[in-house]
Amino acid sequence: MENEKLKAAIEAVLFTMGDSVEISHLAAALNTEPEKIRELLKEMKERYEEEDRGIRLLELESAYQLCTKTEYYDYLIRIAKQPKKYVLTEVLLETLSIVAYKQPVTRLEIEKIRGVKCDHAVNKLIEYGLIEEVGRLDAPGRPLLFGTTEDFLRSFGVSSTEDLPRISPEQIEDFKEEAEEEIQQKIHKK
Amino acid sequence: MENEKLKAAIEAVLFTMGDSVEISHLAAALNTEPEKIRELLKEMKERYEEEDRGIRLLELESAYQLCTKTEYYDYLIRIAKQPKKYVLTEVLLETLSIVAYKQPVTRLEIEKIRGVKCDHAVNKLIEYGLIEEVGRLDAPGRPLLFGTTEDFLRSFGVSSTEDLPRISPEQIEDFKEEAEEEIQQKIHKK
Amino acid sequence: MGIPVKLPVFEGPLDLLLHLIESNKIDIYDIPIVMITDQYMEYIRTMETRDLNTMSEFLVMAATLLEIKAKLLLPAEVDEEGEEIDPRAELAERLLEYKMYKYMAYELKDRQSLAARALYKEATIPDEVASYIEPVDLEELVGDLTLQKLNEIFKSILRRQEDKIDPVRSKFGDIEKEEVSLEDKMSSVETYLKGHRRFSFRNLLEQEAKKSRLHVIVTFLAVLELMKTGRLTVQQEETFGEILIEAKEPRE
Repeated sequence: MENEKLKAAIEAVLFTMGDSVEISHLAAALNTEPEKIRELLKEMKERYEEEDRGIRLLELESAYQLCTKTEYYDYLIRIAKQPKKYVLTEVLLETLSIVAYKQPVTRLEIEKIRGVKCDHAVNKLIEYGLIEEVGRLDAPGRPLLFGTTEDFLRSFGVSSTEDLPRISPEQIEDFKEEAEEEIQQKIHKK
Repeated sequence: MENEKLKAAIEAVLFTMGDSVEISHLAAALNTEPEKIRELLKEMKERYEEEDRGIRLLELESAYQLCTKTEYYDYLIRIAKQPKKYVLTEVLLETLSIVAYKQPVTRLEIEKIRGVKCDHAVNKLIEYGLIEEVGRLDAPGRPLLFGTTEDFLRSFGVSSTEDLPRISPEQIEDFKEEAEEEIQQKIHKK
Repeated sequence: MGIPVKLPVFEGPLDLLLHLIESNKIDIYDIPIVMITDQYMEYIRTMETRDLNTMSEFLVMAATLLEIKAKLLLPAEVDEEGEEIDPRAELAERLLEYKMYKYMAYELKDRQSLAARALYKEATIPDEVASYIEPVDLEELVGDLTLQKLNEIFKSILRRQEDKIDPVRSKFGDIEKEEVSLEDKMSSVETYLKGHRRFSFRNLLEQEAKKSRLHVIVTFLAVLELMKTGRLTVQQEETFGEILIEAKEPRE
């Protein structure tokens, strides 16, 4: 096979494999001397360095691999990573409000108040940097305690959690008295 | 960004993703007009056709994908894994050709042409990812409409359904003489 | 290359018809209906399929052929332009259309075997790209959310929780789920049944009432369950009268 064709065949193999391929394997598949293959690869390597190429040939001991040029990673990120739309869903908002008003609070307490599992919501809020681990409760299993972050305060324009609007006595009045007791009981039992 | 860099970025993205990438995605990631991207891809396509290249650019409707040139298959297969193959029976091929040429098409239309039930064939083709539901016909019962997928284009080496082979005059020669006249009539009536 | 002649297994009535037409070397537009109908009928008589669906498809075509045969014996109908309508025309059109798709199917097959010689590449996302995490823009995230709103949300949760609390049930205190299981109760009632055969429902509950209210409830449920499975029957002579539980003989 002539050199041009051999180079094309090498490119085809390296492309399909994605991973590194031993020169000896290439030589066997193409029925060509390894020395010849190595020489062609050197030539190809130079071609790939040209400006309009987004891939390059990586030399690894006795193997070669095609890979993406690092300078184009930024564009890859835009394509490979779906631009995430961060939104505070209702579930997240509810969880956040509980953490804000009951902090420091455990996962279990949040779950008791919301009546549903909250692992996902808590993790998401941590990912967003709105809440964080603030310690562990001195109770069996030593559960994690969560509180709001400084970033949380900053984005809400308050300087401390003390500044969070409290529930006023009048508002509490609106709650059925007997139910309130129940709630208090439930929350403080922990 | 200058053209050379844009081309390199496109190559980097197509290489990394392996799969087909929509022109619109490329345009968004590269902050460039889709028309410009399309133009660059056309230029790149030509470059890939050069003798020493083992890969080529495949156009699939509004997307592009890199793949190896078919002439290197025999070498490739000595190193690379054989991609999974499905066998298309005659029934499946007939059904597929009806969907390909008549799309969007309902089950009933396919059955009318073939004179037999086609549920099984249609389901199998959907399972193979060669056809898909593309909508519903605005008719009583709102029957489903089927069309071919991008995977169909890839598997049959066509860029768009427009590119599907038509019956050429030479091919018609091969038809039995007595049928010839009628077929001509049929095609030109279209 | 033409359409290869297959083994005498046909995909459908059109396939069979096309085969007969081709093997007889006749013009699709001038089908000798009598001859073709005879051959067609001959074939379906020898068909081995017991599948009614497949068979019916072939029979529909047989009926069409016989209808055409009959029409050919009658004086020809004419269309709006006064031209004679060939009763075979519609069938010929169908056959040609089918033939065209069949031919295209072979074309596609050739294309496919060529296209299968191109190989693709799996995605190879560099670690740096894969591990990239988009920074969260808190300002955008928080948007027009205010503390006041957060406060409203918190209160609504508390209110909702209050709605959930059933005033009756809440008086029981916590119901310990593990304490009394229905399965256990069912087997203890069944054991009791073996020893007593017939007993008062009230007595049974009175014993349970010594334990707890929950025991009474679960025992009641167990009795219902055993009634459903046919292990016992319940009788009551008059309204508010004594309820008697009686064991039923096992089914065998």
